[in-house]
Amino acid sequence: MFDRLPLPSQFDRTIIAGGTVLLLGATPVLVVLAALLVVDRITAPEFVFFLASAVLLASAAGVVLMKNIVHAALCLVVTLLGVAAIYLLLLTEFLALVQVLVYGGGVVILLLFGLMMTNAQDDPVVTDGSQKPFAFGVAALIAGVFIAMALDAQWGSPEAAIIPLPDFGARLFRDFSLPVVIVAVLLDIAFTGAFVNARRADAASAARGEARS
Amino acid sequence: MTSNDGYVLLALMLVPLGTAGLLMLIPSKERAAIVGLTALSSLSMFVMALYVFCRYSFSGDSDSMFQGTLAWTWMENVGVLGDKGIQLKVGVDGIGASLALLTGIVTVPATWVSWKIQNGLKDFFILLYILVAGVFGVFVLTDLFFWFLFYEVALLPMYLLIAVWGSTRKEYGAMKLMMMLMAGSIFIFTAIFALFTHVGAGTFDMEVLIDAQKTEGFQKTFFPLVAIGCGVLGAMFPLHSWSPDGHASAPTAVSMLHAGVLMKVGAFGVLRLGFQMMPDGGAYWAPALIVVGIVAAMYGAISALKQTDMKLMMGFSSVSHMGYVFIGLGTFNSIGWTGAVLQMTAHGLMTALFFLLIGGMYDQSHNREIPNFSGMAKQMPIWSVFFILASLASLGLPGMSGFIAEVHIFIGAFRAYPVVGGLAVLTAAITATYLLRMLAQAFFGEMNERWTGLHEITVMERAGATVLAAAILTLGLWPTPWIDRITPSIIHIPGVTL
Amino acid sequence: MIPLENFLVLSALLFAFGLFGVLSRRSAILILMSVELMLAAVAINFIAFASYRDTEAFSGLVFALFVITVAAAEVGLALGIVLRLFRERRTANVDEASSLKW
Amino acid sequence: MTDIMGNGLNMQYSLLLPEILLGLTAFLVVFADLFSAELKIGYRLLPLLTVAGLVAALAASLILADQNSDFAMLVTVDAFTTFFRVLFCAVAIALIIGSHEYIESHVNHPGEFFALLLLSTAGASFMAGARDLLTAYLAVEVLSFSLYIAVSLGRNDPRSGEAALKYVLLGGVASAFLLYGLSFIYGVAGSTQYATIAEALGGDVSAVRGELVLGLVLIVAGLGFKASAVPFHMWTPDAYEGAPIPVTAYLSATSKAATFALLLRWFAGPLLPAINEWQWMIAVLATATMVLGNLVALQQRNIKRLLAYSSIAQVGFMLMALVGMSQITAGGLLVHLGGYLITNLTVFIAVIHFYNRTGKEQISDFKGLAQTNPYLALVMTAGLFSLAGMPLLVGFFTKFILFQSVVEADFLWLVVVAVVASTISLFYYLQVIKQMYLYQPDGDPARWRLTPTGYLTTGVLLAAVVVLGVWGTPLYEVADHAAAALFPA
Amino acid sequence: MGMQFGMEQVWVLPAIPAVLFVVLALLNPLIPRRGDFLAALGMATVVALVFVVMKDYASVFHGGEFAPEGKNAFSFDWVNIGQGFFTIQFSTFVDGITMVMLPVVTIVATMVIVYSIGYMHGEVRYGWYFAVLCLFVSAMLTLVVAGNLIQLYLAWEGVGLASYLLIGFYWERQSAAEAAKKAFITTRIGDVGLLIGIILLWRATGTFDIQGIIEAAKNHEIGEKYLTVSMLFLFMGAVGKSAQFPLHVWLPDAMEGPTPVSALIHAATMVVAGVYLVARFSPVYAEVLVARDVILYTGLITAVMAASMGLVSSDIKRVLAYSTVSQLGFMFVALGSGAVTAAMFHLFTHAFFKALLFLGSGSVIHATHKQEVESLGGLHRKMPFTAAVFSIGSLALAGIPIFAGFWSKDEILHETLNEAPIAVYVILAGTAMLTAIYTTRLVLLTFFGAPRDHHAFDHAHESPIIMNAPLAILAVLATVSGFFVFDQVGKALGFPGGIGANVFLEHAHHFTEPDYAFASVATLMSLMGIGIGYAYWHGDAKRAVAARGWAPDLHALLVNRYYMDNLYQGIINRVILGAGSLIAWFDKKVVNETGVDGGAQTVSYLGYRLKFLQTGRIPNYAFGMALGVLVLAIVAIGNA
Repeated sequence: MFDRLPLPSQFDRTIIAGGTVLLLGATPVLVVLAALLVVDRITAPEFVFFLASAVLLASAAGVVLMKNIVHAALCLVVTLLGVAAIYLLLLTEFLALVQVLVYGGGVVILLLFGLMMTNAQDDPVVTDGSQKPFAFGVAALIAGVFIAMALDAQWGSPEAAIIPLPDFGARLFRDFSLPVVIVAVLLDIAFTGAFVNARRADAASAARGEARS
Repeated sequence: MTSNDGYVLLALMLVPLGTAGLLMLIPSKERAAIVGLTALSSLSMFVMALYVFCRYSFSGDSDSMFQGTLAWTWMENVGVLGDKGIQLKVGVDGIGASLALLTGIVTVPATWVSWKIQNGLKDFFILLYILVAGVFGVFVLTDLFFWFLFYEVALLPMYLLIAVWGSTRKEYGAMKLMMMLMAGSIFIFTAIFALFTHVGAGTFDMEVLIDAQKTEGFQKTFFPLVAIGCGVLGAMFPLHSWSPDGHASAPTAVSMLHAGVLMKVGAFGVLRLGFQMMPDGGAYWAPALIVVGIVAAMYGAISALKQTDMKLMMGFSSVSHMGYVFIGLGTFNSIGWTGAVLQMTAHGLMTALFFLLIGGMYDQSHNREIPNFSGMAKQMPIWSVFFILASLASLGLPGMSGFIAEVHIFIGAFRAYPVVGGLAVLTAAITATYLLRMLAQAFFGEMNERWTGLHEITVMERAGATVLAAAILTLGLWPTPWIDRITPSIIHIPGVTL
Repeated sequence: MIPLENFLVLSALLFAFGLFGVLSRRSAILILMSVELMLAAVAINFIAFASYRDTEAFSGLVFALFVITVAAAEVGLALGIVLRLFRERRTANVDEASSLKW
Repeated sequence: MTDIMGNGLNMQYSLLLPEILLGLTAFLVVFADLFSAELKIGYRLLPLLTVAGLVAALAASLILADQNSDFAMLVTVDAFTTFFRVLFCAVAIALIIGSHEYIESHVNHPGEFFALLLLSTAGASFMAGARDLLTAYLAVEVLSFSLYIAVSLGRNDPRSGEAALKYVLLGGVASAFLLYGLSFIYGVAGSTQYATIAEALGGDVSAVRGELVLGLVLIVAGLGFKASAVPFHMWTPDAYEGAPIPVTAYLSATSKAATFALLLRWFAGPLLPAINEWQWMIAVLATATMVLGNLVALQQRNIKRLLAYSSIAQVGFMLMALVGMSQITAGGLLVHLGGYLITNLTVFIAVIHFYNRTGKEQISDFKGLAQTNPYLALVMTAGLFSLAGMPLLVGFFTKFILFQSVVEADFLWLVVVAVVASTISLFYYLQVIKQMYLYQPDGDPARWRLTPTGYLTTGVLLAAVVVLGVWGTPLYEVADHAAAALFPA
Repeated sequence: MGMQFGMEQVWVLPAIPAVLFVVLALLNPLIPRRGDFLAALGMATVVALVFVVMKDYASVFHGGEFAPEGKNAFSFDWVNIGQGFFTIQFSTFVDGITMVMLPVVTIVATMVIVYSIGYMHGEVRYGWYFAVLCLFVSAMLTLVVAGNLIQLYLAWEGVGLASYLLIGFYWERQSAAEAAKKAFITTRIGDVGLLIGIILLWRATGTFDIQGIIEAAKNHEIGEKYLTVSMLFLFMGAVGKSAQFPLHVWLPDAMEGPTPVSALIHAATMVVAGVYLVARFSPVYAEVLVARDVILYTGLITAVMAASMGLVSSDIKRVLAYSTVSQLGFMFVALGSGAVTAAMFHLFTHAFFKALLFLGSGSVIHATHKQEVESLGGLHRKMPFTAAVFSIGSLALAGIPIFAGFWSKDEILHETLNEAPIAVYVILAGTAMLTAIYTTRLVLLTFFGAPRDHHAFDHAHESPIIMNAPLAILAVLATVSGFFVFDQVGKALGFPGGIGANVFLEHAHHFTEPDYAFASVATLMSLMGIGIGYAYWHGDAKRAVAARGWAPDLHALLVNRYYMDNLYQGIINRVILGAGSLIAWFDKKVVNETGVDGGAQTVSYLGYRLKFLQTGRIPNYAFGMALGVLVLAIVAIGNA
């Protein structure tokens, strides 16, 4: 199993290269945004929003475009962190925290493990399907339609409110106590699923057979 | 007829169903028990049908269209259904009584000739009796839901009956028949749904539906659906394609029942669902029906001229004869309609006889090609006599069942459209041509030595043929009882001219 | 203050990116990642709506929390299945997992 | 207890007794399986335990039938919920009794399998009972997760893994669609409570609002996936074919029914005011589903795949009822759903037993079944004919009622399409029947018998198919009652 | 019954043979001698009853005044729709025309049945033969007493059926089977017209009652054109049944049947049904002169054509058949001239002498088993009695005075001269001479000259008494039946006014003595004919053989029956069967394979194409979903 893990040096290279690219790409955006902020065209939260959005979307693009699986996975980390930043902008620190913990800490590691365990070649390069151009068209159209529809709405200009964490807790564990239970069961199911599939079926049967005999 | 007789009507459906159920319990090996049970059951159906026919009172004092009406609520005041939503409701008019009698008559010989089946006798009878139950149901039920249910019940066993026990291209014939008939049901389905909704009484009770007001536009729209849907089963041109192939591949008893009775269910559907429920639509579309009828009559007859397979010829002949029925219906007058109903009975009897005889011969020779036969009258005289009798009835010889029906249709047609009447009469001459050609080719002339091994048809086949022949002659010579029952029912239908 | 529309546009774009990934990728795991992007977009939506339009009950926040949880669980579950497939076929390429068709 | 908005919360846990029982049984089963060696219990106990739990849940559902209450504004317990609770428990009971031999020999991890079945049943009944988008969503995921796993449990069958992968990945995409749609509905209404959403949407129906329509499109797509509506159906045939047969049966029964329960809840409740926005979508989907499902079914050679397309086609019929949403069509849909579930289980359990004996699942493998096991052939025939809507069987009655109710809602054209499609369906059902009755068996022509439980389940189901076909009144009355709960006067 | 028996009970006449038919057909093997004596006895009874009926009829017939009301009371409703709106009422009707038909039918039938006992001895289906004869007689009697057109049609087809069965009696011979078929179908074509005519008349009058229709027509309740068309259709039936041009082709072929059958059905009775029908409707035809002209010229053409064909035919029975056709043509000429009495009278006499001729030829065939005149000759030495009675019949046919044919043919010629263009008379007289020629030829070739086939000649012998007795009786009738034309004879028999007044009540025709001048011209023509015949065919018929060389084309035309059979066969093969092939092809290829199978295959093919959407690849599936969402969303935007 470990022979399929990328070498630490490769990791280093990736992180360094990625960071460089990120910096190089972000700098102009940063500059433009800073300029806008300076001339007071945007407020400070907006500055953060746009910056985070730019990073987030750029890395999301990386996730779906990168040839190298590991690169894509790392881009995902950046994306999810960007999402956490957006959460912060929406004044929900708790969820941002959850996002960082669950995704940054859990899911991505899980995914990386998955990647490594399923990649037989040393060179983790993937190819994309032949419907990529069409996919691009459809995705673009969908984005357009979604945005058009979202903007079609008369949302008014509501103000975002800060939700106090205790209230949130009360809401979660009192009003939505049943969903919490359900989601617990759900996690249980997911665990079971991961367990039964990751384990060798024949081994499992063998174990059962022995137990029975 | 009193409502107590409604129990007999109910029994007409339940006896065959019950027989099918009982048969399931009998082990396949007990052939004697199967034969005994079916003999008893078929005979009792015949007696009951005859009872219904005789008890039907035509003196004309009853206001109700149906007699012997008896209803059990099945489902009401739920969902789409209002009061009396769906009822198991029986009752007959003169038309139903006549056709129920036809069914009763044909079932008996159909049962008798099937006893010689070797493989799966029990299963055969189970399916056959389900079919019979369906047919009886259609004739005696007066609730549209159950009517349609039994209509489909009559079609349901057809596939297996043909595909398992049939001959030649049985799979093809069975599948085509089934699919076409089911495709026909689409139209009926649609019309029933629309009718229920349009009337809006929340009930499938036919009497209510018949009496209810329906707009003219509705009737004009939905009448053709019924005509097409039921027309498929009635082998209406150009929807007849299943008929020759289906008949050609069906086993004897199924051909008998199918051509003899089931096709009449189609025409009966046009009458009951079409003309009775939507008289205005019927009046509007009657000319189209008559055109289709005359085309079918001529088309079937002319195609039959070139057929060499006896059953195919009879299939096309049936198309032609059912064409007469549609001509009769299209006349929209009482004479033509009486003729149409008589023709249903007449054709039912003679075509059943035909198929019985062809089957009796085919079982031995495994050949139905007319050119392969010659001088069969020498080898199988009794068979030939019955066959000639059936042919003569088919070509409309007076004194046999066909004539009285055809003459009514001709007269009705002349009242409505003399040209059609004339063509119809001419078609009768074409009918004579193909039948007599067949007789001259296959039955007369020198015996073909190839068939010296053939035996006369079996005793049961002879008995069955006798029953049918007797019925043909009775109807031909003394049609009065039928006409007395049919006409009062027809005159009840609004818009029908005398 | 940042208008609500900004978040909606951002989430739509993120969603579309994810969708593009699902449609164009061949690796099961990358598809899974793309799905995660779509779900992240959903979470942004929920939180944005909760913060802007449901400030008293903020059910959307709870919803988003659950979405995150479920998404994580889904990754675990799906990875298990991918692993199993890989064990059986030595590939995580979805195009090669196409013996069931027509 | 009150919630944050000051609404009173009814925390009467007994309302959730059936689901609680199911959950507890699930854990019990897992434990029993886990410690089977230590406790010296055989496999047989697992299905027994499961069925016992299901029966208890069913009984609890019936006991709670008269309740008309809700749990913490999250789950409603009314006639509609009860209808589905009973239905789901019954389906699971029949399925387990009918297929426990199959599960023992062809399913990995039977203990987990039973637990998943129980939990998914609970999830399904939450789908029927939910009155909050969040509960509904989680219930959907509980059911879906269980099924993703269940599909993957085929033993020594590589198709199982592939099917599960397709199901889980596409399911994730569909979830994303659904959630995105829900987020917009939430955004429009500002609440996840059905009742509040209904009020919010009910206020302004004249203006067509993009965000609402977007939400609806995505909900339709997401649930269309769960229900296998064209063009979101594509996972269905593959998953059906790859899954162990009881799972296929479960997919086509409980999963489908639960989705329709949810659809009914949503489209007859919170989304009803926006009917003009979604009606045409459902109509388009229904038409496409009926047509495509039936056409492609004509070309299938594998019985599971055939049944998959057949079930897709059936979805088309059921979607019609949503188009003309009213109490009448909802009642019609519930009737048909009930009839369809019974019929479908009959066929599937017959197929399971056939597979138990032969290990084959191509249509041509059914050759001569009428000779080798006439009883099973009869069961199959009755089931297939019922699916085709032939009379004296429940399929005819339920289809008739369903179609009539849709016509009643002025969608005659849709019904015409449906009837045509239904006629086409007869063709492929007949292909199976043809194999059984017309041909000689390929292999061993010796007669064989079902197991006692096989006779029991097929017998009971067959009886139900026939009896309800001849006397469907109770089913219709119950369904109508349940539908009435959706439309409080 | 005996004392009461009269015109009301005339239904008993057809009933007796009907019962006999049923008994003989069903119980045949159980009855001794296969029931031949039963048939003969039954027929004798019927003859006796006919005389009783005639006596009853005579009793209500006073001085030409006939009041049938109340005497034809027998009737019942067969069909009744709408309380009398549409009824078919079976009834009997007896008048002078019936009174001519009844004795003809029953007497000839009796003779034929008795004769058949000898002639058919030893045949297979011996009993069946008598059964069908009874069926025929029953139907024929029904036909002549029918008061209702539907009833008449029923009987009309009934005699056709009997004819079919009897022509095809020797069905093992393909030619017999074909002939029976041809007879049935050809007459059926005529019947199409008859039925149409009947229905058209009903349409105008609302009744099928013959007298009712006649009354209506006479009262001009029916438009003239309509009536003309109806009556022409009605006449079509007569054309078919009575073998008139152009539907005459079946009758010569019908000679495939046993000879006594030819005598009864195809000479004396059934074929005259057309004459009877037209005579029955003569009051109506009197209203539509166009139709009457059609009848006249049809009859004329037929008479000439058939006579000319009789001149060259070599089959003894066929010559007689052509003769029959020709004589029927005479009758129609008479009817077309309005001379109903003459037509019925000729029908009457012709029945006897033509039956005699046929039965005589039957004796020859019975004795020699040959019916080609080329194989006969000189038989008078072996069969003197037969030769004698045959000669009597021939003289009657040729129209030599004293013999019956002379009187009736003379009547027709006389009426023609008075009522029709002179050309008609000339042609008809010429035809009469032709008749004499071919009759002479037939007698000479059969009974005189040297035997041409010695084998046949050596075996020839006189027939047994059971065959000769009917011949004798018919010979007597062929001689004396012509005298009924005289009022004096009628008066002596109890019919004041004689047969002339009897038959056609409205314009009573009194005949007390012949028009000697006219008669001598006719006689001269006949004698000339005999002379020519003798000149050509006596001895070894050298002149006749030489005559063939004069105009070989004409000879070929006659031998080939004016090529009409070929023409019809061509029409049947090319047109009708062609249409059959075309429609059968259309049905198979277009309706079935293209329409039905094609439809099914198209559906199936659609399924086949669509199933490939299911590629098995996840991204494709997801693409489908995305596309679905996109389309729905775009349409939604479009809707907004």
